[in-house]
Amino acid sequence: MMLAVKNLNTFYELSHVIQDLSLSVDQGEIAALLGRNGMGKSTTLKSIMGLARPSSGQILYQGIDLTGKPPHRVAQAGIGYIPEDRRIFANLTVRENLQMGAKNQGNTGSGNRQNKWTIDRIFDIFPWMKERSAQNGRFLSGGEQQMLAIGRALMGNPDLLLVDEPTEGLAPLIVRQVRDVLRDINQAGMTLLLVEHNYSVAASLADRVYLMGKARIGYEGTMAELEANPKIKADYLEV
Amino acid sequence: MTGILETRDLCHDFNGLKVLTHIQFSVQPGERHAIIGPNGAGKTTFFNLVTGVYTPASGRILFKDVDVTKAKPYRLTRMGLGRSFQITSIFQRQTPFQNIRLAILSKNRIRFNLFVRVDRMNAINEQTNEILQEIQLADEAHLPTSTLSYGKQRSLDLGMALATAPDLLLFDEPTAGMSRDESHSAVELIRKLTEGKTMVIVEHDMDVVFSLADRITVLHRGEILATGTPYEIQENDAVKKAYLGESEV
Amino acid sequence: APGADSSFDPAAMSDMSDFDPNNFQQPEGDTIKLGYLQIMSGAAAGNGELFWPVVTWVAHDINKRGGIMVDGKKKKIEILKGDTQGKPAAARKETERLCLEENVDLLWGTSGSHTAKAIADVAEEYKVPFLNCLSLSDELMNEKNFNRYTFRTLSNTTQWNMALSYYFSKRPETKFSILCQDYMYGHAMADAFKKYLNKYKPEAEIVSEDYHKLWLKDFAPYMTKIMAANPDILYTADWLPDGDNLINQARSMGVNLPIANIYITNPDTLASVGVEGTRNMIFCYSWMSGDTPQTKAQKKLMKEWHEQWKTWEAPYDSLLYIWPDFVVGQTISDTYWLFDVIQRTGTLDPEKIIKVWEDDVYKAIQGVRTMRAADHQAVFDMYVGEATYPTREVYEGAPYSEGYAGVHKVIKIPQKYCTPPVPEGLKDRVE
Amino acid sequence: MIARITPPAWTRWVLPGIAAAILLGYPLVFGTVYTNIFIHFAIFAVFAASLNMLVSYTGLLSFGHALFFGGGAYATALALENIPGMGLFPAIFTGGLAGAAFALIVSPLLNRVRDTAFALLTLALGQLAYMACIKLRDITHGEDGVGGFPIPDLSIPGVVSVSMVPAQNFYYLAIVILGICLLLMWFLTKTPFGSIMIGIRDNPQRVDFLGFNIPLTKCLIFTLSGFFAGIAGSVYALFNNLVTPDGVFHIMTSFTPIMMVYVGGIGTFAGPIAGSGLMTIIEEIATRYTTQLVLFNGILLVLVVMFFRTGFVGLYLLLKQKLFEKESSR
Amino acid sequence: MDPMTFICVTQFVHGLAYGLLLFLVAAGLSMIFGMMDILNLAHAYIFMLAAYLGYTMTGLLNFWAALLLAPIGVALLGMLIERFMLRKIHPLGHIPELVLTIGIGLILLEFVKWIWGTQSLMLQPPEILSGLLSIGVFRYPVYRVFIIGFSIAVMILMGLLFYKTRFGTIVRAATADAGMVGALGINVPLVYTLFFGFGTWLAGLAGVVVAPFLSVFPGLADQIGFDAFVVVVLGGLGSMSGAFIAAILIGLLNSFGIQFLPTLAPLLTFGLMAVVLSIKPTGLLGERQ
Ligand SMILES: Nc1ncnc2c1ncn2[C@@H]1O[C@H](COP(=O)(O)OP(=O)(O)OP(=O)(O)O)[C@@H](O)[C@H]1O
Ligand SMILES: Nc1ncnc2c1ncn2[C@@H]1O[C@H](COP(=O)(O)OP(=O)(O)OP(=O)(O)O)[C@@H](O)[C@H]1O
Ligand SMILES: [Mg+2]
Ligand SMILES: [Mg+2]
Repeated sequence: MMLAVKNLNTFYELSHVIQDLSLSVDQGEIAALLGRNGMGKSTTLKSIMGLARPSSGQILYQGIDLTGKPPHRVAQAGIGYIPEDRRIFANLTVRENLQMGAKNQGNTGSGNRQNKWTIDRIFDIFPWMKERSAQNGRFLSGGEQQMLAIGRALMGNPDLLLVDEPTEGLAPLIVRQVRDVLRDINQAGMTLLLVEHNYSVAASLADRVYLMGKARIGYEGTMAELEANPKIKADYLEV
Repeated sequence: MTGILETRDLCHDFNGLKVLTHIQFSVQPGERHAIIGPNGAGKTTFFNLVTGVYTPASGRILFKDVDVTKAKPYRLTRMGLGRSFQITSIFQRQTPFQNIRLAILSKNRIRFNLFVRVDRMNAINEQTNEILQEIQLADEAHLPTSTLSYGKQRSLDLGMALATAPDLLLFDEPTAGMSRDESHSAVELIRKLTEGKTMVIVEHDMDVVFSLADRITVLHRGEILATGTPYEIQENDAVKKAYLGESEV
Repeated sequence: APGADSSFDPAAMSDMSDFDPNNFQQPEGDTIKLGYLQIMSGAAAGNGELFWPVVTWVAHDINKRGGIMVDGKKKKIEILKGDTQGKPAAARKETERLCLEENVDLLWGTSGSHTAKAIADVAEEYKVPFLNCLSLSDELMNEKNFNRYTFRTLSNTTQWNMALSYYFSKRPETKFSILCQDYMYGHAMADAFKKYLNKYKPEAEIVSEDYHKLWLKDFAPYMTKIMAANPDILYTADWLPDGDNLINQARSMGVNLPIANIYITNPDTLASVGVEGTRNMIFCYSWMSGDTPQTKAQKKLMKEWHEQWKTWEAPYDSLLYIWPDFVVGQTISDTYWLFDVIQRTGTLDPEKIIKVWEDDVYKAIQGVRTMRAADHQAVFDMYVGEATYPTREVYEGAPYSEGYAGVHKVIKIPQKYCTPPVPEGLKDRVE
Repeated sequence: MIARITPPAWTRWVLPGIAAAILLGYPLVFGTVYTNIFIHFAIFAVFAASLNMLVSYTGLLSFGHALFFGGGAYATALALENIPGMGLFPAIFTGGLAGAAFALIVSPLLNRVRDTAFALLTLALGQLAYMACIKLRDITHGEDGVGGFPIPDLSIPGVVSVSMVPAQNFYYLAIVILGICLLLMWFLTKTPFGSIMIGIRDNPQRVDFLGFNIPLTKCLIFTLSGFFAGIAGSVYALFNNLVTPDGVFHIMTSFTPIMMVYVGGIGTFAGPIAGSGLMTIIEEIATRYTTQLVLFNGILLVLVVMFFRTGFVGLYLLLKQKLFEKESSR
Repeated sequence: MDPMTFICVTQFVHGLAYGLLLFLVAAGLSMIFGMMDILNLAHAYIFMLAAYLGYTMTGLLNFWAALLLAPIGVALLGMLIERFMLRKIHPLGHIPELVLTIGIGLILLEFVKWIWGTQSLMLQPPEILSGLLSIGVFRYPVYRVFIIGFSIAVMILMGLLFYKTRFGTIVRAATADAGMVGALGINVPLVYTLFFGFGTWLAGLAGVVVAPFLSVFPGLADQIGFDAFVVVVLGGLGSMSGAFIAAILIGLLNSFGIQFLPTLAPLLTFGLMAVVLSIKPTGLLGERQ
């Protein structure tokens, strides 16, 4: 087990947003966390990332306890993050945004892949970035910002990537491209925990799913099992 | 016949980023109108223009046949326009009672009263309690608002918009972030409270839209893609393509 | 001394070798209580520090001699501090406390005319004699503000400018520039200077006149303006830190005009502009310790103090205290005068003290002083000193100044040329 | 259901009664020096409470409140100096009006900024007043200030005429006026207008959407706050019989009430009053036994911010709660 | 050269020198405010502390050593203040920060009085920077030329640091979104501490540079601190180039005001500020409030 979250509880001031949540992600898989708006999916990711402070529970990553650690420690442990609102640095250029993510660029890291992500490799998969590398983040379209956020996270060469709604607000064509990129990096060895509203994207990527009701995990199973259970699907996802 | 709310050639941009272009929009009195469209289509921006948060780059806005293009929010509220917010906007540090009471004070045009203790104003307190009953918050009336569940906070947001007794109500994603049950009761509440009133609602949840709206406008990239009855919209190809989507990606 | 009621006797001064301003020995028992009112906290606390050796020096000397005979008993002098914070309201409160709780017999103060005014009001209310030896506004002692319990021994604005104007009437320079601080005091000084210069030297011309804001940072624009007006003399009434910065920045810009002033006397400042920078500077004060004219008492005090200074510890080991010069010497002299009056009164009854002090003629350390009964303003000869190269060693073994041109030429301005008229409304106060 | 025991109505008057008795007897027991210290405390309590209307109730941090305090002080002093026969109450009222007028004049500018920009703009306005006061020598007598003006008797024609010069007499006048001011300000927080103020602090956008004209409302808040600060300044002028730029317009005059509000407990009505009391006591001790007043204040501020964020009142409530809990757990 | 031109040129240079000096004092304040959203009211006192340190170190070693060491000293102090005080209270909003930094300022004031006493101290510029520089008919103090050059150099250095180094990129990114920077594996609290240290280091530089220009005394912080705030407000909160423009504008307005409108000169800065703020409440180049 790569990531194990046990009995997590998180509050925003007085509202109890995550209640006794447990989940786990295995090495090399894509796990999806699905559920309707406001259930606490993003907060779960933020809690893992150290951006929200859990009040109790435990987060174990490759045997290391990351509970309550500041975000930079979590990131340094090898976890990457793509936030739902992208959080591109509006006052930095495209190249600087990528540089901000740069980590483990040399071959000294203990990563299990030969191919480290570098700016050049990012430019290879998103060629438009090369042409517009000196442009400020604030002038990018939503789709472009989403791709930049993915590129920035890859630059950190994480072993586990937390992805929050990567296809939100993207045109269908781009959605397909993003889906393919995620699949490729997973096949290259990266583990993914994916939060996604677009069910078909999630279904085509995920090996296993967790469904979230209000503040808790309500269902856990493989993608195939879920496909076979339309009632659960309707209850949690309204598709 | 002109509508209670009309926009003529409404355009807006943020430092050159065009968000709305030439919007011709009209709501008839008594109508329940929904605006739908993809994220970033400009729906919230449209609300912000109509309610006076931003001044439009060009075009005109008419409310009850009065030009309100440059009117400030408080003026519009006084003219009978109520609004709830996409991001819940209430007074977190106070009780629901105090929240609603402020709206009731405004409705009664009590703005600069320095001479009476507000907790001794019985008429105000009664009206406040009535609203709290209506939005089913009477039991929690004196708890700190920040301890309420998300759904109840949304109800409070609605209640404040209602308490000013508006003729036209604008709801920006009133059920966003609500659980299925909460969402369901919120829709019922809205239906009950807006009985016989005019309202415009922005909502991503199609169940909510189709169960509440008489007419739907689809906004896409700052332009109106289509306007029509729920049935017409559901069948509209352009809308399907841009927003509702086919079953496969 | 002929004509004087009393005089300072240098021979009577006690051995001060055990005097330490950092460690003043307060006497025990029944004492004469002196309230020392100064700024002791905040950024301007230097004022309170500066005059502490003054009052303690005098008290130490007198206490060693056994004290003063009052009401049939020899009493020593005890000094109680009151922190004015430089604010009238605080000064008022502290004075009230000293008068009511500590029952002080005498008050001593203070820098800043508005603060002195607050003290004077309380002094009058509780009938405690107040020696004002540090604030110089004419208005403090005019018809409106005069009160019987306050005595001012410091020369006022008019005395100063009469003296300077008279001095210039004997000199060839005719073109003057004025640069003062832009507030009441700066304007009052400049107005008085213009008035008396016009009187004593009608042909003189003011070629430029400017007022800068307090605590100015950059004097350069003023210097450019002044140099364009091409004056012979620059007149300023600036005090710290403006005075320091004025001369420093002027000299660093190559402006070597003679500067006529009353406050730029800090040895640190003078040393920082060096001999060339200080040469030609013109100082005016009622206490001057250059080559001439010095009384025997003054020479003795200067020497004694300087000897003791060598043993003092911080903060009193700094150059600022090396000689009891200008304002320090002046206030020592004034404090001795106060106690001389008490001795002669033989009681601490304020009414009797007033009676003795009014019209008192006293041969002080520096020379003869008269306390005008009508307005309680001391009148005396003033001195104008020019900074020149040291001509000879003034005191055995010690050059008067190091690193800067000192006051080596002193001109006495006789009292009749620098005595202001008694304010109209006070003329018939005393027949 | 448990029957609630309501204490008899007269008990409601016990505490205020004791307080009133202490206030009445205070000058007789403690003498002039302590009486004057108390007046000083009361003046600053009102001044700090007027600032608190902005800081705690409306969420605006004013760094230039001396503008209104000084405005009131100078108005009273100048009125008494220049208008023969000016009565006592008209003079005090003039101070309040001047404070209010100053606030009214600057409110259009203040309405345009929020948060730190607001703090800095008020700081600048306060400094402007200070400099203008020194510059307008013909009216204000520069740094010497306006002093020695006649202090009118408290006179109701045909009934009484009491001199206000003796400390005791002035004490009663000051306590009554300042007490009324505090009462009015407290009452204000309980009125509908008070609710609107708090609304503006917590969520101005929503207040706007509820139909309240925020600029106008804020303008009225500034004016009221300025009025009370002006009254405090006016009493200060009468108390000292002297107002100077350093005394009433100096930047420290603006900082002092901020410290009082914070030390006393921000967000409460009693905070500034407790803060004024505490800082007056500290000033008294510090100036009496040391020359380190500034150091004491500095350390106090750091300690309060680092360790007692809720200030004196918060500490009191905490202690009360602790004691109460102990009692109930027994 | 006709005298008027001579005067105008001279006053222009005076204004420039003074403005740049103000910029040097205000730069750290503006930067810390811009990035960390902390209005550091102790800034002027830290500046004063550096002036005193500069005075002492010049006496012990020399001016250049002082210019190197004193700013490092106050930067360490700044880092301690950030690490152990400001970081703890930052989440609580602005008021505690303001009150805390006032408190720290007052303590620093008493500290310098305790160490250096209350008297004015005068410092001479080093040999190489004293005297006058002659260019044609103009004779100008070398030290003022040094101030101009030094301030511009600092400004360029800051520009390079901000736009050409990784530290600068991180700092700018953190201004926009500190949480996200942390999520990318960068220790933001540490960056903040270093950055606060950098801001106080700038205050330190200003302090040492000012020491031979103004007499060093306990009122120095009050004397110059307020002007630093004016520069920051006028330039636009947090805008470095805004502060630069504002400082030079104030400098020029000051020297030409003294020359041509002497009675109004002290009020001109306020006038400028009132005009700018009533047209643009966010200041010259400020974008946010
Ligand atoms: N910063 C915050 N402060 C207070 N409440 C918050 C905050 N962020 C989120 N919430 C609330 O916490 C709950 C969970 O939010 P979260 O963003 O985790 O949901 P989500 O499942 O990711 O929803 P979505 O699908 O809309 O992204 C929601 O009710 C939301 O309103
Ligand atoms: N203040 C602003 N400055 C710059 N751009 C803005 C601003 N507000 C909104 N935008 C942009 O304008 C566009 C329309 O935004 P708007 O909030 O109106 O969308 P929406 O239709 O309400 O979307 P959603 O369904 O996500 O709420 C978006 O691209 C958004 O990024
Ligand atoms: Mg989410
Ligand atoms: Mg929206």
